[in-house]
Amino acid sequence: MSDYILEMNGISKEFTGVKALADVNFKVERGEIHCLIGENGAGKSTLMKVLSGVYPHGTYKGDIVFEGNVQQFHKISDSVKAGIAIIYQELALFPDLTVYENIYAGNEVSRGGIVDWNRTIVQAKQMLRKVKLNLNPETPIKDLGVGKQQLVEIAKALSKNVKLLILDEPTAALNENDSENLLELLRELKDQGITCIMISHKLKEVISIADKATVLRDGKTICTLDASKGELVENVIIKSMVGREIDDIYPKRLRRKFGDRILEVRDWSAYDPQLGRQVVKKVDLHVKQGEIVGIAGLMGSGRTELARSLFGNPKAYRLSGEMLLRGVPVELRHTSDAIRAGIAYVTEDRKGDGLFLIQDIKSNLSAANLRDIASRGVINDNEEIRVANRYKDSLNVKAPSIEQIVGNLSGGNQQKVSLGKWLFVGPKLMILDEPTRGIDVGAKFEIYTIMNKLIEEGMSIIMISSELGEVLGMSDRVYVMAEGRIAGELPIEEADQEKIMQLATQ
Amino acid sequence: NANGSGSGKISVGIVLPTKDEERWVQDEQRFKDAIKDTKYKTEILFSQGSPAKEKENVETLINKGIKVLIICPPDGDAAAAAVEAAKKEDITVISYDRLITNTEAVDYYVTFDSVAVGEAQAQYLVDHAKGPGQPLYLYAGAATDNNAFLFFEGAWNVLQPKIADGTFKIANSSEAEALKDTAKLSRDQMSKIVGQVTTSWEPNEAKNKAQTHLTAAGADMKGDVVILAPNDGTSRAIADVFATDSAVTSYVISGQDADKASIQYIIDGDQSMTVFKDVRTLVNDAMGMAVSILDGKEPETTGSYPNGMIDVPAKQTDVIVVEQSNVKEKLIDSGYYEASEFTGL
Amino acid sequence: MNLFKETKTLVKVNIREYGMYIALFVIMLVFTVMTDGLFISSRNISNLLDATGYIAVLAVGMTLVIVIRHIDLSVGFAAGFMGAIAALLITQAGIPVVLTIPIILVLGIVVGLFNGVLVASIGIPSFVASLAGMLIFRGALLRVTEKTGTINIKNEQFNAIGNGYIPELANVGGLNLLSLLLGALFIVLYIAAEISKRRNKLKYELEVVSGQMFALKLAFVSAIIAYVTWIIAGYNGFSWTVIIMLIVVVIYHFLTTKTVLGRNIYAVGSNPEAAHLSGINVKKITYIVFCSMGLLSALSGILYTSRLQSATTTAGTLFELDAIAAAYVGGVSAAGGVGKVTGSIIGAIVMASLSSGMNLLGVGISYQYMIRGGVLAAAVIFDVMTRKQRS
Amino acid sequence: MNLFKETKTLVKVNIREYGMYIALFVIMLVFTVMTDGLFISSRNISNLLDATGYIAVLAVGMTLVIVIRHIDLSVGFAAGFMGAIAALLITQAGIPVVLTIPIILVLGIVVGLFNGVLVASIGIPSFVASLAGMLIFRGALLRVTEKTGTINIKNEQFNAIGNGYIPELANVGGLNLLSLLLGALFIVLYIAAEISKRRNKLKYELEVVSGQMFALKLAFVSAIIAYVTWIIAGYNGFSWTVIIMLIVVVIYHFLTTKTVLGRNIYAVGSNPEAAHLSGINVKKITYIVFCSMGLLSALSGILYTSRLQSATTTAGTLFELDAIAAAYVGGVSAAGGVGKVTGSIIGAIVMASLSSGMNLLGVGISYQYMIRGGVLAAAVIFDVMTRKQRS
Ligand SMILES: Nc1ncnc2c1ncn2[C@@H]1O[C@H](COP(=O)(O)OP(=O)(O)OP(=O)(O)O)[C@@H](O)[C@H]1O
Ligand SMILES: Nc1ncnc2c1ncn2[C@@H]1O[C@H](COP(=O)(O)OP(=O)(O)OP(=O)(O)O)[C@@H](O)[C@H]1O
Ligand SMILES: [Mg+2]
Ligand SMILES: [Mg+2]
Repeated sequence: MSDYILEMNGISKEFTGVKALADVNFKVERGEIHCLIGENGAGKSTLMKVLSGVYPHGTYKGDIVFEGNVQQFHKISDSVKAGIAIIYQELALFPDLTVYENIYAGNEVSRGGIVDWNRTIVQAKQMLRKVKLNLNPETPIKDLGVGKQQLVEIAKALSKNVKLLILDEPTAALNENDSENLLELLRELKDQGITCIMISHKLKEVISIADKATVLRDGKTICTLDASKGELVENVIIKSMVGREIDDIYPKRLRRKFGDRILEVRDWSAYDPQLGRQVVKKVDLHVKQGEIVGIAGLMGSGRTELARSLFGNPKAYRLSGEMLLRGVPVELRHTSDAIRAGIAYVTEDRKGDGLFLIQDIKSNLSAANLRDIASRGVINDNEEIRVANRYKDSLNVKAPSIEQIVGNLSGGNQQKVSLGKWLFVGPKLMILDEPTRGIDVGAKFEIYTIMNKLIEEGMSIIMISSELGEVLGMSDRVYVMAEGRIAGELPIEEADQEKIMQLATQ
Repeated sequence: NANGSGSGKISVGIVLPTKDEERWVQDEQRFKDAIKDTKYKTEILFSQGSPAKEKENVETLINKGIKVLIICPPDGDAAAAAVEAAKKEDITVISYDRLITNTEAVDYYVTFDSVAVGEAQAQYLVDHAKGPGQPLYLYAGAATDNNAFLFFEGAWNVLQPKIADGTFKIANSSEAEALKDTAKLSRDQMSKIVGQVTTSWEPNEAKNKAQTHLTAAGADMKGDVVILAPNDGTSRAIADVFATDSAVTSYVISGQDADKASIQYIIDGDQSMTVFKDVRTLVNDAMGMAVSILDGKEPETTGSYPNGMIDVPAKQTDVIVVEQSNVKEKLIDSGYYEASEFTGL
Repeated sequence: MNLFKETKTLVKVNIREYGMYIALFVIMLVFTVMTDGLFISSRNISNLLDATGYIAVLAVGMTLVIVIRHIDLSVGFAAGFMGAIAALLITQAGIPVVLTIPIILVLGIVVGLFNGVLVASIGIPSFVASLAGMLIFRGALLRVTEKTGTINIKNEQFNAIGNGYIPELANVGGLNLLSLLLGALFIVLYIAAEISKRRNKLKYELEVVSGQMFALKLAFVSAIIAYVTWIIAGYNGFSWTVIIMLIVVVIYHFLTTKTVLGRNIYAVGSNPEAAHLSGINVKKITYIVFCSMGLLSALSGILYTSRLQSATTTAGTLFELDAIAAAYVGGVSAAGGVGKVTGSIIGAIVMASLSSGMNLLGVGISYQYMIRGGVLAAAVIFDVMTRKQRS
Repeated sequence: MNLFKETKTLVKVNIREYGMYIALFVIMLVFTVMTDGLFISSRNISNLLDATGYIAVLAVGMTLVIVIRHIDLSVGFAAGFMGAIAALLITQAGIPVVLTIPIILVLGIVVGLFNGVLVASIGIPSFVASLAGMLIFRGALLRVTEKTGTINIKNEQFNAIGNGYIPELANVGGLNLLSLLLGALFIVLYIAAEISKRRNKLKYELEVVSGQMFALKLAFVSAIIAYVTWIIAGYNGFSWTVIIMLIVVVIYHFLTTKTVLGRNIYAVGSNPEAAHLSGINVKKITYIVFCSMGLLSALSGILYTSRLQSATTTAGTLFELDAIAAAYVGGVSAAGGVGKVTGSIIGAIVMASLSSGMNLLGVGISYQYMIRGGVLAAAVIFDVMTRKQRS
């Protein structure tokens, strides 16, 4: 008989108007790594929030049995007391506070309400050692990259005497290398007897680490796949996730003929005044018309900074170097210059700096190119509606109307709106920064299809991605970045995972 | 800036209530003029309506070694703490224009009696009454200002009998109407009326209130009216409103302070009167007293005022009622203002 | 009944927007009943609107400032200061009114520019920057008025801005003809605009309300405009203050809803980072909004000075809080990106109605403060509640 | 030289923190020179500190409010209102002082609770909620004082809070003995605490400054405490106001730096979402901070009322802006999560020094406003600049 550490029976949870979970059953055995998978909006995060007490007892239906006892968590600290720690999809860190303060925030090392700072620091050092993070615990969190922040989060979870560790898409923002480290860490924790639930969209990862995987779709449990029974294979997973088979997730492109160099950059350097160091160093690269250029690299290798410095330098990076558009030297001082020059940049952080969440689809789609639907500064409302409907239809944005608030859309549809906004600008070159981060398989396929269509229409694309499969599947040529430099350039025929990783870790 | 600035020893410290009202800017000027003729150094500070700032000012002056403090408080009750601090240092305290109450720490009082100001305003209205049954509009200063209550008290003393006998009928205050047979109002009763007809010493507020009151008034409350306005700033604003109402055939309106702006109004016939407090007399009295004290002489007084604790020896100056007929004589000929500052004299 | 159902859903969906109008209506109704109709009399409404002018103008500017997630506490004394400068120019420098007004408006823009530098370029939080500005302008106002005290203005032209009315042309049964004509013009323009809007929507096959509902709405709004016009025409007609207020609202309403600039302002308010990456110059927008605030402060100063026919040493005290309160009562959101200028005007009128109504009733000053505070709180609670419900 | 280098890096790293102390030092030096030493005289410093008391106490509370990204505009009139209630209890209800003070402090907490409900439970932006509170308390203050006008307090005990000094015990060469002893006690406690802190750190093998540097720091701070004590002992010794101020600062400093509660407050300020997900009860923290603000408003009201020996009808006007200015000058960040209570006290003293110094120099009131505005702006510009540089 199996020993279940956790049983969630008949869980239902409704948000005003949305049934996020409908009678979900979910069981986790002691000491296993159990993956939770499913499309965007399937209810994975919600289920975990129910478990951790973010949604307190009484706001959902059903039972939670943890370690044999029926639990009623009224607040987050209740679940922590029971031994459940969760790392949320949106990191819960305090940018202004130091690493050690972060690790013990809400769980202070104290006696009688008084904090013992020295012990805090010493224990924090131990925790950091556990997650193999070698840094000064007095560093403010905001000075760390996302990967290290993720590890700090795990250290924070470990500091709570955890029995069940839940990670909600821990590797979404990580590159392969860091992801692999993290997975290795999870295996070690498993050996120490910690049970683990992990949510992920990266199927490779799931296959490599999971003992079992439960699939959710539309708020319902579809099935639980068992690795020991050989059920954890890609096409089975995909089939149960989307309800149909996808033979090749990277759709084939018809034409591979490139024109002239549309963009060329020489000796390009950028300095981030906020970080106080150089983030892009003497980069040379070019993009031809009709080409998808992939940029691979480890997290923090400076790809985003490179992209942003190309895109009119929005964070006021000081820089040097030369940029040629169609052979003509240009200097872009503001994002608006870049847009006018035919460059578009789709940011990696949709919610943070990509979309106007409180505005409707229509206003988001037109925001970057109002001048095209305005005459003498006055907007033509009808023209705007026409344009918005066009992009909503052509990109297949699932929403009742263009007057829907963007904040209420699912991740994939938000990304489509984000793309649509830039397509409307009519760019010659699109820079896509992690275009499919946190998006489910179905939506990914759609985005790739759109990319191919754009290329066929004569556009060029720079695609920054941490998913090697994507880079290999979509690019015509690959640059690999390491520590702000271009470590190498590979034609797609020569590129494979090993070569890229080798260059990236130079 | 103030005379005698810098850090040398100052003999006489002067603290005035606020620079936000023209009246006190005049006083500052007159003090500066008076200082020129003495061998003593003085300094003037403003309290900006705050008793706390006033106390800081007094402490500053004590630090600078003053022997005599001439002080006009924004709030006569709240100034006790400040003057007691001065008294501890054996500084002679002269309460200027407004009496500091409920403390033993006041030595002398130089005054235009605030209650007398209200009485003078009301008396003018009574003298120009076209009664019986003439509409009377009441306005008061800020409900937060003790002095507003003193002025109103004086006015009520004179007006009440005339309201009771039917010469005037109150047009804009239900509370006053209800209390019309009470000769001596308690503070509480007064606060009810003042709360209704307060201008907060703000011309704009006065204007809003006046407009509202004229809207509310029936035809029987118009025609020839008299208006009690607490000071010149509000008086002008109220007069502007009454002047534009065609149903008001004539109005008599009071005022106070002899602001330049109001003198022009009086010359033009837009405001009826103002209570002129010849600051020079007051300043001279105060400075004279200070000099006597510094010279070791006993200053001259004309009477005494009870302040709730003690009887304060006082020198009183009469207020002067200025109207169109005597404006030249009282203000120009006496050299208080230059004729060139006005038109149509 | 179908129409009834439609009305119900319309009200439900738009409760936040309608709430303010309903509140204004209820307040007016209550005061009208309690004062035996005095409140709704031509004269009172006319006076009330005039008394709102200088705050309403500030509230319009403040709306945009709050929309882009800033605040400006300096507007009160800035208005007072610029009003005093206007008075000085007219009385002492002898500069004609037609020249003075543009000079002061330009000065207002310069003042706004100064705030813009602090907030957009140096990056100081606007709350503190404008708190410093408030102190500085207060000092400056005192400085320019301390020599003379209150500065009287005898200029008829200038004083008409705050006290005069548009010419009558003719008097029709006690009503001001020109005002009636203006009201009629408004109605015609309104109906024409609505019909064209609807026709367009239909062309694009967007959802519209039913024909019946549409007719009802047109009739209802037209009736309200007609009624207000009739009331105002019954006293002296439209005052110049009201005309200025209307012009400001129309311009700003147009600016915020129909132009690229307006869209960019709301984009910056709802997500500054995303706005920047969309090619919007956030700094420039911030400058523009603060300059517009400066301009409207100047206008407010002119209105106030003209209304009192004099510049006083305390002019501008607490205007900023009145303007901010009006904006919040009018439905602006502190989180940025949400708020309409028309709402803020209604907010200003709500607050002015409260004062006026309570003055008519002879409510004591201490209760007046408390009631105004309570209404402000109630308005924002309502706003927060309905927003929670909707989203 | 090694020590010199260490000092240089220390100053460089901590420039933001030291900046304020340096500014205070410079301001004091300038005024001392300009007033021929009058500024730094025992008496002036003593008076200055007393005059700061009621604002400093508010600034401490405001610091925490701003740290958790809120603001409280109601504190001024709330303080005035509670001061008036205190006066009424003492003079009219005849309740003894020892009872009145706790009653008022509890009332303060209730007031804070009320704000907490609006902000934390209903979710109104604190700016608007407290603006409404400001109007309500203003009305309430008027309501309770309008019957009597200013309420004089003749109670010696009560008045000593704002005007009295700690007993002298003996006078040693013109100096107040007890005050000297207190000063010596502070120094001993300070040195003991620092040494134990260092020893502990060494025990855990944490980084510490060099021994030389440590000795230098101890000597320097002790010298400053000694000097201040000496100055204060030269007049009447420590006033009760200063003692209360010190107690409040010590408690709040301890609370914010050493306790779980304090850490949770800063966590909420730094990222409310993350705090919630870390199991911190954000609502509870918000309630606690607003209650603490209410409590300190009550204390401020008591200090003010006692200082004036009377409750006035306008007590509390603009206190909130003074307190907010002090907090910002003291280095609080509007973005939340950053700010120390010690900084805010220094900020309050800086602003009070400005007033006092300019009064001594006889600077006109209009210039005083402008200079205070300028200093506020300069302080925040400095803060923003150094933060940009560091991060
Ligand atoms: N606070 C909320 N209010 C309303 N609806 C919500 C809320 N949180 C989640 N939902 C809805 O509930 C459903 C499930 O969301 P959930 O975040 O659990 O999905 P998920 O499986 O974690 O997706 P993803 O892979 O994109 O993270 C979605 O339709 C989502 O829009
Ligand atoms: N918000 C931040 N605070 C501090 N450092 C940061 C921040 N964002 C990025 N960095 C640092 O800047 C450098 C470049 O980061 P960047 O995000 O450009 O890398 P990237 O290759 O795009 O990685 P990613 O896959 O995370 O997007 C790294 O050293 C990273 O740690
Ligand atoms: Mg999720
Ligand atoms: Mg990146």
